[in-house]
Amino acid sequence: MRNLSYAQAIREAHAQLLESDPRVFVLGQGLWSPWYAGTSLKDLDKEFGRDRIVDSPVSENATTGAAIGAAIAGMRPIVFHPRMDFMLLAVDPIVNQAANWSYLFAGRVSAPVVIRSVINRGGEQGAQHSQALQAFFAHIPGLKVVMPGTPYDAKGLLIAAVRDGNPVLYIDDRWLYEEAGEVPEEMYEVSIGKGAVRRHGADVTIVAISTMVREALKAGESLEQRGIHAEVIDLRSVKPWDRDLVFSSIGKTGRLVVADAAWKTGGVGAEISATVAGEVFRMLKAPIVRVCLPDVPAPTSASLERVYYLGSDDIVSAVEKVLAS
Amino acid sequence: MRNLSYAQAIREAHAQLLESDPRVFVLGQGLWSPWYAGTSLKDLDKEFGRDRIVDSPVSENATTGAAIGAAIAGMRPIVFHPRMDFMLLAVDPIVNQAANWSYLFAGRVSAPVVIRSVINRGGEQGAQHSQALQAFFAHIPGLKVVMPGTPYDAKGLLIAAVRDGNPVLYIDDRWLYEEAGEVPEEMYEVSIGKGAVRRHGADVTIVAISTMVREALKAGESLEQRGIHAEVIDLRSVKPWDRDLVFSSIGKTGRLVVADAAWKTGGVGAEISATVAGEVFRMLKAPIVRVCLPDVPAPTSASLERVYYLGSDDIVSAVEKVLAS
Amino acid sequence: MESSTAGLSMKLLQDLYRSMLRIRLFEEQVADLVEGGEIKTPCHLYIGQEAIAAGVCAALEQEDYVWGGHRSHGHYLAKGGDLRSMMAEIFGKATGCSKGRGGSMHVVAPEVGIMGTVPLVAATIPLAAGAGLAAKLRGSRQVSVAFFGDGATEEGHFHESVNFAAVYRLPVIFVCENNFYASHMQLLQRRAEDNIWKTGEAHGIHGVRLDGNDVAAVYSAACEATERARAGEGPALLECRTYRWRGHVGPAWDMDVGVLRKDELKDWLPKDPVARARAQLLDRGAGQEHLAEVEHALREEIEAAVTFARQSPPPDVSELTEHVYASRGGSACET
Amino acid sequence: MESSTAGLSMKLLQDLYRSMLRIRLFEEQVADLVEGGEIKTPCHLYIGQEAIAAGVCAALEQEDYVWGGHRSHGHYLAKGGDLRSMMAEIFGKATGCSKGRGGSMHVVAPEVGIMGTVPLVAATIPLAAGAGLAAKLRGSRQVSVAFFGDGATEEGHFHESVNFAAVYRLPVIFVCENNFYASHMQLLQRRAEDNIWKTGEAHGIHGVRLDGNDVAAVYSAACEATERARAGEGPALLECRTYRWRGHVGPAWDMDVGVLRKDELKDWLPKDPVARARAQLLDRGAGQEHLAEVEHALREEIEAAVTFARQSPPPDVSELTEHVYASRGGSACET
Ligand SMILES: Cc1ncc(C[n+]2csc(CCOP(=O)(O)OP(=O)(O)O)c2C)c(N)n1
Ligand SMILES: Cc1ncc(C[n+]2csc(CCOP(=O)(O)OP(=O)(O)O)c2C)c(N)n1
Ligand SMILES: [Mg+2]
Ligand SMILES: [Mg+2]
Repeated sequence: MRNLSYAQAIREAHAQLLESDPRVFVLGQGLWSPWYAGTSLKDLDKEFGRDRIVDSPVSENATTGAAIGAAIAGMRPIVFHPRMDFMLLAVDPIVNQAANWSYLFAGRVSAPVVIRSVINRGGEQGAQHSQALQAFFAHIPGLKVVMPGTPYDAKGLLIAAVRDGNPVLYIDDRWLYEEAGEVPEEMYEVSIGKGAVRRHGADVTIVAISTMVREALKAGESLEQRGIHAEVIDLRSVKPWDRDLVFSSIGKTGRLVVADAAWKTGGVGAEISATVAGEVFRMLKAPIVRVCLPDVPAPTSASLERVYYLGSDDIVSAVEKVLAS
Repeated sequence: MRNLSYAQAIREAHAQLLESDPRVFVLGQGLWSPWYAGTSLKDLDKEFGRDRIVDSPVSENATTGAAIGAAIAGMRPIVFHPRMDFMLLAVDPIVNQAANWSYLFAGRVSAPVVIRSVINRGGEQGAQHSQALQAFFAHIPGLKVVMPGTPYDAKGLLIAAVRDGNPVLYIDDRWLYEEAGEVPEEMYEVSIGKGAVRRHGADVTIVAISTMVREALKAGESLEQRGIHAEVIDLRSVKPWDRDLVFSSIGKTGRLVVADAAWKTGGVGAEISATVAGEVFRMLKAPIVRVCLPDVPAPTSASLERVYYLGSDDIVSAVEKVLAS
Repeated sequence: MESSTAGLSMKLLQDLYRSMLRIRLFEEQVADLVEGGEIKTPCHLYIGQEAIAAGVCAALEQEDYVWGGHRSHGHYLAKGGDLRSMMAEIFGKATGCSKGRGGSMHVVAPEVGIMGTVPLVAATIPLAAGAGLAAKLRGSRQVSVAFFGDGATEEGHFHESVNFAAVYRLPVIFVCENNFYASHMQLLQRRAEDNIWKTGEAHGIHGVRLDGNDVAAVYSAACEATERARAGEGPALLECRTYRWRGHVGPAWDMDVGVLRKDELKDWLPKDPVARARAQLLDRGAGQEHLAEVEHALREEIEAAVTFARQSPPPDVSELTEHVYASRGGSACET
Repeated sequence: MESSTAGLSMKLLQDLYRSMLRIRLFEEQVADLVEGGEIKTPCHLYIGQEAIAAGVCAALEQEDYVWGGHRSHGHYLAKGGDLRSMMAEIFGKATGCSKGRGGSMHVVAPEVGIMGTVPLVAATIPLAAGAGLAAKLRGSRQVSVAFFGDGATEEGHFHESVNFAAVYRLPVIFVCENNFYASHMQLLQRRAEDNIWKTGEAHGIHGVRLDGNDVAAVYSAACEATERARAGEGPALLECRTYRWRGHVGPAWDMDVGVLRKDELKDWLPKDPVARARAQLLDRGAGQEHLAEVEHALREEIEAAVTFARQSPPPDVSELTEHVYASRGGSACET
């Protein structure tokens, strides 16, 4: 099979969706720029025309709302936010409107829109160019939230999101754009709500999300060298998330580390921990440890960034902690 | 001591703050209306003048931003949102701006603003007039979140919030407005971050928030009749929250129920559960149970509302579940 | 004034009158039921503003889109939504257009292009722009109409949406029903000048101000705007000046969330859009009896709807959690 | 063109020139350091737009407020922020004005009324309105100035803020630096007409359009606006037309995030605001040597700042979590 980068996989998913479904279009900021979205949308406007690849004024609320309105009116838009931080201006259309539309009208109408945003941080950009707010949106009934960690999932989850029929937040991470991996040429879906075991092990379960999957795998290798067998689960979907897969792994290991490169308090790791502590408490042999960002806005200075962001060593320490207690 | 209603207590806190500190003013929708904010702001405009009680255009983002700007410029504003749902249009100023201001500029400037919003639901109002999004904001570093459950706290937490020096979300609930309780006449603060034990017991800890405190106390009484001694903690502050108090109670009971009248997935109860499962796991004798709203938007029809919202019986069932397992 | 009806056929005038009267009678019925305590969901009555919904919707085709807000009973009826289903919805019944999930503030009739009304101020304005974009992308001749109040023009996303529609020349008609109040706040407490229509020019689009109590004037302006939109000439902003007779929410007459406005009402009641249309019809030779028959039939329709709503079952509580997510692929609501 | 300087003193023209040149030289130094790889934080250079910051800030008092965005080195310097501290901040050092938490896009100098600049487009416009409200409530004579780009006018909260300031006649000056681009998007790709200044009229406030490369014209318009504001006559919108010479971010000349705009640059380079002011000074009899001395002194100041920044320590990592919350009562930044 071919290798594609994560960014290329996103682009291919867009191209195939645009090719195969006339209802699909893309709307948002930076679509006609060669660098805004990295290579993940490169030249789509040249290939599919600027009627369907619609760059926009700096108006996050209205463009997101317009995508939702178009979806309700039968289209299958992907609305693009080059940074998740900017999307906070569109919380009303996402949370108050899109999330509620199906329920409010008892399914007679719905908002099949994909809301794509990018986590884009580091590089001394600071607090307003860094946020990873998946927990924010995973709290809202009516929304689904996916976070691919591999090129394969980047493509398959985007296709699944567009076909899902519901408002789906698709969150990708610039730090993964150059990751390469096998990606089939044909269109395929990765089921929303299904995680994947990326490494097998019986000592501890590491549930990881997005960039943290890569770090968890590195951690898994270094733990292996010390005779510790970690099971690494790539959650892939944050809402709904794969409880069965996580539970069955914990059934084997009895120990859980959750790695999510977002703020700890009230993060996605909290929900996973709480569910485990509520539903399969008796399986647990040790306290759950969360590997998350400190509850601090992102600083700019490179020296602070180095201690702020997470690496595989943070996961290794967490596993040690879980095994020690 | 006098009894005041919860709404009267809020009003008194406003009046005393306005009286005692010329930097304090109130900005937001409904301030000149006799019913928008219930009696919680009644006639403040007549008492303090419309210069300091500033009703506003329907512009949540700009008015919230203006309050933040005024705070940065040395004032101590309280910005008012008659429903939390409307405040979602102001997530950018709250989350991107106010929350970050102190950190971004290393404390050289800060945003001492109180952002007050009301949970106002039921009465066949439906999905867009119902939300309780405390978890949303508790995730954000730089914000504090308080949720008074009694008239005493309604007053004391507002005063503490205005004096705190940070952006504080003050969330009150219309369902509590008629609750009466003792309220001292003088100005006093309830410390942000401190919970209160409202009922002592050694069998199970019920951590409750806002309206759920009342339900938890009712549940506590009915459990008592069956010989079950519940300890009820009123959390009062959701961020920061009183870990020590909760931990020490669990140290005694070994069992935890969290009651929060908001969506379950990713709610405040998740963070509390996760922290407990992470920090004091060995104290726990049983799975943690969360009593929350189902992950469903609020319906309108009274018949659906009746099953949707929570009561003390839901807490009783949760306690039974915890004790049975 | 009379001149606005000049070019319009008798048939059309009769339809416009009937459409307005139907809204009026429906709303008065709802007002009574709210007062009687039978209806609990908050109702923002449209009484006094009927000419706007009736005039605009008469210029539309069935497949055109209409979007509304908290005060949208009139939009729903004028565009052809089923009256019984809305009454049942207001009663909170399983037979309601939103099956008891929406109440008065969330009505829907996708079969006639009403894709949902919701009470967050200005919320559907961007959605309307999006439906216009959908129409443009499909190359359909549909137009998309956003109805909203003067208060909604203070929300930033109103401006963003108008600008967006302007840039892409979308077939969108922004209909501002300026009734001079946003709940208790008078227009000039919320903006420096009484000049909403000029927002059009600032965003580079066609903007007009008109008498929103003159159904023929509204109809003609809407026809012009839809023609422009269908011809690819882009969006329009119609500021329709009107007045609501009842309270911001609920049926009260003389009190408006604390603002006494008896004086204003005294000026506006004589401008009753329904009475004006009726007078014009009589002028043009319509018979008294014919009009009485029309009214009688409408009253019967509304009474039957009340009976239907009363007799309908409430939603099944076992279905509380249904429809949070749409079924795979989403609902097929292309029109 | 020359006429705009007519009533202005030689001293003032020299100050304006010096203020602009200081920004120019600072930015060119930053550009070199970015190219050299020493500066890593994203820098949006102000080169080409200097007349706006210099002209507006010369009309302000020290206690007046200034708010900026991603492209605010010029605003910071013109208002009197300490040059060394900003250079150190751009280097990410502990001695920076934001102690290494902010970088180029978040600078602050509360001692001269710069209460923070942040890169979310339009973010500080509502804050500026709020500072104006604070001034009004305190009865101080302060005005509050929001600097923002043409792109920011597409954000709804720009409109909300202008309307809010208009209703309450706040002492706020909205300075739109229309450089015809928002990153890669040309103005007419984002709005239907090139008429930003008309937004003022739509919101019922004073709106003017002016040559943003003519520092004397900017200064005079700003003086008029501040006088009006201090006299309680409310806000103003100044659309200052200009052009940025370098890329949206970073120092590149001829390429703008994919948009080749060599032709436009060719038109705009001769309108260099700094060169124009210099020519005017020479016209009015300033000596070449004097101007050379001014430039030399500025170059030395900037060089010294680079040395200072280089030699400063990075922030102490043990302090990563400090300042998330302000100390009790908040910082006392009343001015
Ligand atoms: C986003 C939002 N903010 C505030 C409200 C509260 N609210 C409900 S109706 C209303 C007034 C709306 O006025 P207008 O748009 O003129 O419509 P009208 O009621 O006059 O028809 C307000 C402020 C709301 N529903 N949504
Ligand atoms: C809310 C938000 N949306 C989008 C962006 C991305 N962005 C950064 S600068 C910029 C263009 C701003 O253009 P303009 O306001 O004209 O300022 P200029 O860069 O021309 O000085 C955009 C869209 C952002 N920073 N913030
Ligand atoms: Mg109105
Ligand atoms: Mg620009």
